[in-house]
Amino acid sequence: MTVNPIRLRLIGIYLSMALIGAWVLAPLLLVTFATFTPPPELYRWPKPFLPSRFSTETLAFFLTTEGVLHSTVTSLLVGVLTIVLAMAIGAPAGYAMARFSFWGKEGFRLAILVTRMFPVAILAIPLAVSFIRIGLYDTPLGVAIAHTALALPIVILITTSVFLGVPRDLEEAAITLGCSRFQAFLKVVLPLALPGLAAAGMFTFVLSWNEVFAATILTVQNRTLPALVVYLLGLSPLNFRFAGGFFMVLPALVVMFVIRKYLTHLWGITIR
Amino acid sequence: MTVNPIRLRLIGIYLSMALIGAWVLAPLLLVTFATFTPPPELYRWPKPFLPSRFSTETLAFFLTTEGVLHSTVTSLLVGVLTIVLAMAIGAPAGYAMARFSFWGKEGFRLAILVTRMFPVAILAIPLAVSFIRIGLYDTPLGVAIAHTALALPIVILITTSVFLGVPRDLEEAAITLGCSRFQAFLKVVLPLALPGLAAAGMFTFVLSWNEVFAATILTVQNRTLPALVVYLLGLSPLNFRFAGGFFMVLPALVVMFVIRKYLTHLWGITIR
Amino acid sequence: MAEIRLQNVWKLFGKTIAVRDLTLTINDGEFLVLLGPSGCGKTTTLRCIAGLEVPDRGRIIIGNRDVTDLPPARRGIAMVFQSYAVFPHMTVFENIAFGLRVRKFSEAEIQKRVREAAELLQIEELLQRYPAQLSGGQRQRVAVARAIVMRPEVLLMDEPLSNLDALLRLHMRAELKRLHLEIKSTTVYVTHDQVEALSLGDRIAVMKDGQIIQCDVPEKVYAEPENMFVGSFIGSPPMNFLQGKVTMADRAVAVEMNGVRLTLPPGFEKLGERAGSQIIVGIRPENIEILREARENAIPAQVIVIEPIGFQRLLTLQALGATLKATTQADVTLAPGEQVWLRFDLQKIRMMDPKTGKAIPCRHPDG
Amino acid sequence: MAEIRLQNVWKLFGKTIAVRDLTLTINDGEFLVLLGPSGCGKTTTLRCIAGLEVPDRGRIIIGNRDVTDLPPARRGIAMVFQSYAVFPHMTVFENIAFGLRVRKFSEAEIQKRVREAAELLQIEELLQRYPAQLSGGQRQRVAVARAIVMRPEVLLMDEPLSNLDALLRLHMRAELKRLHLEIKSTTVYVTHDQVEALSLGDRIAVMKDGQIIQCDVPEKVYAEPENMFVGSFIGSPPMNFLQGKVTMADRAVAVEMNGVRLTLPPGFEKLGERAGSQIIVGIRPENIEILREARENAIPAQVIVIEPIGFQRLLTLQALGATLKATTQADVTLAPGEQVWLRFDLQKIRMMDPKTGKAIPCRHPDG
Repeated sequence: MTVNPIRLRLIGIYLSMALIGAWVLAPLLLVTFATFTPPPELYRWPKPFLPSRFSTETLAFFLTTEGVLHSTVTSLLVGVLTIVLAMAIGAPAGYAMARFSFWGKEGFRLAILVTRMFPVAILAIPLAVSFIRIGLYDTPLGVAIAHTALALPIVILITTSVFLGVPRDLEEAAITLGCSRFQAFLKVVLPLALPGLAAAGMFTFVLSWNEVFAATILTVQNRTLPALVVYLLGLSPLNFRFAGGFFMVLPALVVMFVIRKYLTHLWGITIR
Repeated sequence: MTVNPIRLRLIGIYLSMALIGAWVLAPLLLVTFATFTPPPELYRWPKPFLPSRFSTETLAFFLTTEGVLHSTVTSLLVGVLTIVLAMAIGAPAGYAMARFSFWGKEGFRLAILVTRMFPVAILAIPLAVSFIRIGLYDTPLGVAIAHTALALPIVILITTSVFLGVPRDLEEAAITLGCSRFQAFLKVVLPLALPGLAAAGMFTFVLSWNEVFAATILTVQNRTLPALVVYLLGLSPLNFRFAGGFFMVLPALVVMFVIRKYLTHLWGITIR
Repeated sequence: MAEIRLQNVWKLFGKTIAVRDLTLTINDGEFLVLLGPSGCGKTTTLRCIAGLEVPDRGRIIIGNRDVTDLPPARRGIAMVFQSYAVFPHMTVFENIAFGLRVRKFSEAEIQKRVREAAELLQIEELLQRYPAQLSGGQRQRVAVARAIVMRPEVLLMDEPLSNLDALLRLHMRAELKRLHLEIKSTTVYVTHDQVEALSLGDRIAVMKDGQIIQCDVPEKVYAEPENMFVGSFIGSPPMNFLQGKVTMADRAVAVEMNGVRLTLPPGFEKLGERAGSQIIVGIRPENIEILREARENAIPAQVIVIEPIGFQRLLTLQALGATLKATTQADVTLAPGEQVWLRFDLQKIRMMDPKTGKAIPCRHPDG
Repeated sequence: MAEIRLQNVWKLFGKTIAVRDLTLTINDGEFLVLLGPSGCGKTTTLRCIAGLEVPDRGRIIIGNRDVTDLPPARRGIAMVFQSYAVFPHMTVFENIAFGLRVRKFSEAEIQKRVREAAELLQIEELLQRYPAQLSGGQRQRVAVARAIVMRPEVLLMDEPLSNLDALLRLHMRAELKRLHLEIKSTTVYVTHDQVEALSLGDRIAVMKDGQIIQCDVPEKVYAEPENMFVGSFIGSPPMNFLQGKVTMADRAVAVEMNGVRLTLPPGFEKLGERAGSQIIVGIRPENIEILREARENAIPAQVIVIEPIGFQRLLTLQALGATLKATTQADVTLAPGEQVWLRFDLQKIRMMDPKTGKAIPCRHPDG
């Protein structure tokens, strides 16, 4: 028998997967390894790929740097506020998009999608000006509002699909069985939408945690962690940068682990 | 007859739409109005919402600032390179994801989705280090490579769904009618996927055009436009900032207008 | 008392008229089937009765109460959905008990009623399972149990069998019919499947374009369709329709079709009034007899296709310049291309007006 | 020459066995139907013949050429897909011409062949339209035209009618049968609809779990199912199955069912060998006669449900501790709950082994 063309195809697929994987994951591995490399080794040339021993010196140095703990707390606070704001506005909007048909729905969809294309940088500038005026400048709430604006399109997108994933029939069945619309939502829609909504919330948190630009522009004293890291970037030694990078990736990794069951759900929603 | 509850619901929906629209679109309008406001008016207090007359002074000032034209060209170049790279890698990957089943596909999906959660800032740092070593630092290609890494997950996501949108049956029908797999792709799949692929390409361009962080870190002389704007931000007068912001939003607006027909397609794909 | 009355009900979606001035009375305890092709407004009509849609005009009265502006919860209805709509996050027991709990029945009453309903649908041993562990047919039973446990005055069913496979559908059809004899709720049943409608309905309301074309007992709807649409929608294969012209010869009424004259038996005298005008003759495939040789009043035809379908054969014939379907027993041996003669059972033909498509009353009621 | 031979074909998807050691010869010019429930491997078998799937083991021979390792393009096949798979970005003409263009036919030949095929399927006036402007039935015709324009030795069809509505399905079924008489390609047709299979097939191969259970002409498959699965899958309503025990009384073979003795006519002597063992009696609903009073060899039964379906009635009966279905003419008047007696047409009953479910050869071939 000749060489199986399907085998050949599979080999091709795996090779390309490896390449693409490397393309997107290599920097992550580099940062992780560098973080746990003893500092002197980092400056050696050529730098060994794997550290000679596992060291937390770099991480410890980073964590004890002045301002890091404060900005971590700020970042957490901003993240939580962003989740609250984004879900409070985004989830009802998603529900409306999923359930009701109304004039201008298509246009609204377009507007939402399009705003995702605008540069953060630009939106942040007028915000800063307004925030100074109304006293939200340099506060966690101010940053959270900016982050909510950034996250809202994707939150509406995800919650729309989460609610679309709960068949309308179930809601109507509850209503014919004696529920009001609100009861039907509480007893049937919410329990079924919860995992998806939780995933959306986590996604929002990670987005906020990692957002650098708006956070940099809108804060001076109360910097979020990434803003601080970027601010200190030019001033600090190489090991600080790597540890900072690792520390910032950490929540994404944790969240990914927690919601890995729903990530496919997110994807499934996104492309079905 | 009592007040129609459906009417009431509609009013609620429109009110919230207006609110959300304001939330995401207000900064855009602010920037646009400010750009066409005569400079002196910008510093007046309280600033009128609408400019007293339509003025291009601010925009002219921006365009004649040193470096702006050069960095615009650089941005365009980077954007085109990013499209080429991202489509060259992402489209085949999307095709494979849409058509073939292979071991590890789910894991690959997860990996792609997860990388979207990592902060750009962090990925840019090790890249800068490597680029200096291999001579890609401060070149458009270097920035394009970074932008490709950023765009790849979303490009794979979109192209996967674009190819999923072309029924497998059509390809198989072409094959049973005498085509090779490659002929079937050229004659049937590609013509049908083209609008979606074009939309993905435009999306990639806008993403690259607006990306600030990696561009700032990876360039010194050959800054892209947003990198330049951000660099000059602290040093420049208010009207420069607004004009810069407007200029950067422009391509997104143009692209949105061009592919508006396919944006719903993108959305449709994304949430169906 | 749970008679349902729809009075001049209109329902529009945007510019599409889903239900057009529909008036219908469904008797207490009756099993009424709304039958029609997709998009004919049958489901919208059902949803208006349920209260899931509010009609734009017209009133809906259930058991002497005007419910037009009442929410579903206050209409005394229960509904079975096409998708079953069982709640995936609840056990079968909790699914069935859902409506009772919302209405705050006592725990003892809930236990009693759920078990009764489960027994009636033979799902007692599934009560602790989750829907994901059930087959399609079992989910269907849960959906029905969840509706009847409410002891509704009105039971609404929206194509409840359409997601089941052929064998199960046949089985559940008989089950639903038996169930209706036991619970006696006024039932409105929506389907696009004419066999289901014929089998289940006390009466069938055939719908098209948001209107009811004919509403009668199954036998009448089948044998005496009000117009060509009903004749061609009901029956598989549907009624054959042939172009002809009414003629009078020797005081007997006849129809001339493509040069062949068919003399009508006594009883068709009234048709004589239309002598000279065009007419359409409708005849069901089982009322055509296949003959091997020419006879009086038999129509020459050619066999085109022979399809054995179980104990019968379905013939496609070319006759009178048209294509006809006829059914015969499987033991008749025929070959494609063969010349045969057709004898129509003239007691069972149906005359239609070619312009309006409506049936022409041309025989004495006892004819 | 385009006989198709499948020799010990296996196809696995992961750990699921889709086709299990399947051997089948399809004669030149034959219309063979692969019939079975979803997931029985019928579509996979078709796709193996097409070359869209490569079997894991076994050979596929088309007209004496071993095509197992050849791509679809070199197998001399054409296929009609369930979804029709017409190319939306091409006109009907270009769709039909697609295969000819790929094979580099001359423009004149393309024009000629496309028009011929379009004529055969009565879509000449649609040639310049795009698929989006066509109805489902028209798209279906385009798909068939696109296949037959290739004049394939083998025509493969994967549930081509399943997306059409009932009326159109009935019509296209006869069309496909007529078409096959004209083009005479060896045809393999996949369906899950038993009526379609009975109607279309020269032979029907009934599949289950990746294997062929029975392959025979429609009349045989219907009247003499090889096992209980075939009997219950084919026919609507399906064959009834009753538990019984073989007994000998006065040298006559009888079956005792739930205390009622059914004496078998001459011809069943061979069954006597099994005296004392359990047996299953299969009888089709149309072979049960309903009697108003007790007679010899008639079985007492109670009417449970009566469903009028056109010119027939379908009865659900309780008899011998089991539920039976029987069909009668519509003019018999019966009421639910009524006591009746059933007389089986004993020439048409079928004996099955309760353990294996397989038919027992118990009569002389001429019995």
